[in-house]
Amino acid sequence: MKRMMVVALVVTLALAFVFLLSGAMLELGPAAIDLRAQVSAHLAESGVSHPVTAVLLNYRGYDTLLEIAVLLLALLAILAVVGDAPASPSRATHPVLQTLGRLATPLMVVVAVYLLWAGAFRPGGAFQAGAVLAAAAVLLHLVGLLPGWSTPRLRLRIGLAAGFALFLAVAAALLTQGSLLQYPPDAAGALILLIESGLTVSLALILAGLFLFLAREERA
Amino acid sequence: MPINEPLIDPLVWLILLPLAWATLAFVLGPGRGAWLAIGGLVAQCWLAFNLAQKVGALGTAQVGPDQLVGTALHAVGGWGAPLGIDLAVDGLSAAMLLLTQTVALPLAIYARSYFKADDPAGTWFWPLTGFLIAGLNALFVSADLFNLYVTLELVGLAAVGLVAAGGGAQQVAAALRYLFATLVGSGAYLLGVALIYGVYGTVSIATLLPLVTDDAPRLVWIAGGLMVAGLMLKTALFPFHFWLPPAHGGAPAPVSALLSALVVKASFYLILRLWLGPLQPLLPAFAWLMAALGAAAIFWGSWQAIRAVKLKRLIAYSTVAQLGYLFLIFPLLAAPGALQAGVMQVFAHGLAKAGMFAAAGVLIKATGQDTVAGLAGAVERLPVTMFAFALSGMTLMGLPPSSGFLAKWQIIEAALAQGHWIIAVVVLAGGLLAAVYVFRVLRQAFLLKPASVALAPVPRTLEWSAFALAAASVLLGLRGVELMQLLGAGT
Amino acid sequence: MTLAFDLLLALSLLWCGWRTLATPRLDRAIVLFITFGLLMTLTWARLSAPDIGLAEAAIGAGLTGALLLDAYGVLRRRRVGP
Amino acid sequence: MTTGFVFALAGAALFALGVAGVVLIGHLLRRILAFNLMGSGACLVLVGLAQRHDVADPVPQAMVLTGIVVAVAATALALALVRKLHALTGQLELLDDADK
Repeated sequence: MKRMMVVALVVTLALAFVFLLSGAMLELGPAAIDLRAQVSAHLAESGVSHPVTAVLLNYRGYDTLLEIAVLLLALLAILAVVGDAPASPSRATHPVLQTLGRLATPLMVVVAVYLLWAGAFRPGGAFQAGAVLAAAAVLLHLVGLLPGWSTPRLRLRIGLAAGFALFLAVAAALLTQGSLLQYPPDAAGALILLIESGLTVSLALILAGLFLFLAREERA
Repeated sequence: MPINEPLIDPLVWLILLPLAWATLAFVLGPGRGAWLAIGGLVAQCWLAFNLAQKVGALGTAQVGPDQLVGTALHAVGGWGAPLGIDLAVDGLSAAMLLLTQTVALPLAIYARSYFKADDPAGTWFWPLTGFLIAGLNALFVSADLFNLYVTLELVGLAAVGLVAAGGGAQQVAAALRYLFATLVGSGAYLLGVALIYGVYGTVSIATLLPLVTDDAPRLVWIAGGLMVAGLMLKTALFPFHFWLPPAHGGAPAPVSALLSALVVKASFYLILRLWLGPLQPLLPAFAWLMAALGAAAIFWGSWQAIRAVKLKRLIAYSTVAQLGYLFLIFPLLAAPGALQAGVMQVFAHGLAKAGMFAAAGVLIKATGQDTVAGLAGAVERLPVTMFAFALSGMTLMGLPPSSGFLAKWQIIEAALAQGHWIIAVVVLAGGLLAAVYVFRVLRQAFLLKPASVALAPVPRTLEWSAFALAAASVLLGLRGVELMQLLGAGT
Repeated sequence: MTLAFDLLLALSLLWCGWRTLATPRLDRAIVLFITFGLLMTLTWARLSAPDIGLAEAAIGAGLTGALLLDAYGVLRRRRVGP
Repeated sequence: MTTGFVFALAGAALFALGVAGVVLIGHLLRRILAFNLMGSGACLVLVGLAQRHDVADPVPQAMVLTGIVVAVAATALALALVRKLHALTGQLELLDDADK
């Protein structure tokens, strides 16, 4: 009975909220500031020609820096939670699946490299490339070709942290230009590609790690 | 206005340094990085003092609605708002940065002795703490609503990871409760930011300031409500406090201390920042609601602390109560002195609660149990620790000359000056209730006969770092003027 | 015409979200959630945001879906016993 | 009614659905799903409302990319905690915590 009352109350509140919010949205005029004009006005100095990449890695690159920190941190928190369990062995699956996995992996690596390279001038970039690489790793794990990961050794830890460390180092080094992450316009393109390449590797490892560190948890 | 050479700008390095040592500590491996962290924190303390001096010397560090943002600016990427992200430091942020570094350093020294080499809770403590402190520092200096969302997530996930690390079932359950609370809180904040961007086309605080007026569209009111409600959930303001006692009471002592002293203050700071900044024309309508919830928090938290069986649960409920005082200042903010009182309370509670949790950690390590009853006669065998506990308690009760006294006295003064005697009554009653739960512990430790169980030996470092924090909370009461000046009092 | 498609897509999103929470079986809920992620990808394409669409497909639907299915598998195996 | 607007409205409804789910549902895995719906709703509002005149705006799009990555990080951490809780206690719901 009490439960029903709570459900009814929450549902009523949620509906009221949606109506209120929708009503308020409908009476909205044009925005006071239009950032689109500014984004395109400075696109030539940003080092890339795709506006989303320019926002992500140049204009608001600081957000992205902290976001990679969030991702690395989440992986750390998972390691702290899961503790010291041994890695799970990879389970053998059907040979056809394994062959498919072997064939798909190089294809996915090619796609990832394309996405990374394309990010400068069209949709794509480090996140999408890293995610595709991570998906390849998860696939290899699922068909039994890649075991789950146990407590990361030094090499893996370096790989996980390298992208973020590189980004941080570039951001700090650019203080010489006047402020944090202030790319000199003529070097911006190269620096962004450098950061994105580092990020692709580390993002792939971190995203795969989110899966592979969990996969080991007492499955044996 | 930029006040520093960019290369040595303390404002930027307060963010970069902890990120760097956190990453390095992770690469070094499980359980490593303690000295790295302590070294980094020493440098950060120096940077924070340096920054506070510079901000204070600027003289324009007045915290008023018009000058809130823009005392010391750093345009990340060189773009400047609204295209880029601005970092800004005024007296309020400088004070929060100072508190964060000065609480974190003794706690780091404490934690180094607290976690034994094979303690699973300590495996990734150092990198997690580094990211936590970087998140806090980034939050205190950010002048961009979306960037603040990212820093909130950084702080929230780091805190959850620290609570859960290596723990048993209760700790994991507490961490989950905390995780859902913090995620819903930041989700509501994010929706608020989305609406603000929809209405104005910018998320920069400085750009928003002149745009938001009393006749703002209804959507802005909803956005403000969502952001503040989400942050209230993260600050554990009554009745959103349900997640705090298990999380703060169940985590290892150094983690509890960090969470109670700093993490809940971060979301309170952000409410204050919005209240004094872009949402200023809207929020005063809710000032008395905030104060009423604050008063309820004081009574409910204190009552639960008086009834608590476990020692750390008692201290965690005391945090719920002490956070209530912070919300009493909202109806008073129109007059000078109220903001100063609130920040003084943030400092008083931050230092005292860090000291108290640290002392509790020593007591639990020594007696092997986390109950108030188990402290019988503890003063004979752990005098320094019990003295630290008593000093912290003094600040929480608000006895002179502690900083807690100064804070509560200032709240009462501001309340009476505006004729709101009811707030003064709440503050006085809260002090009496705090006295009840503090003396409950002290009576056990000072008056009862010691139990005949043997005490485990405890490293001296633990006792003395707890003592340093507790003593600082009292001594700050004597040096409160400098802090007030930093906040622009009397200008 | 496009408005009709948008409305249909929006309603499918809501229906899929609702079923994710309300359907009694957990495995169905997870499959519905992955479907929801794919519908989101379509939505981002409609909002001329192909970058988000790519990320949503790979991360939102793909990785999150894999994580959820893996967790579901482990929980079920534990309940049934080894 | 523009495309941006339709999805902004849908986002608002999804957000409310997600919050109601997190509040009402006890099963932890389901709660994680509800949290994800909530996050998707907020992202839709961010992009949809900014593009209510159907002109693409790269700034909120970049913000949503950040939001998606944060959401997956939080989801993975939540799943790790749920699995740990289940391994330790066999529970998939949070019981009332007691001060014992």
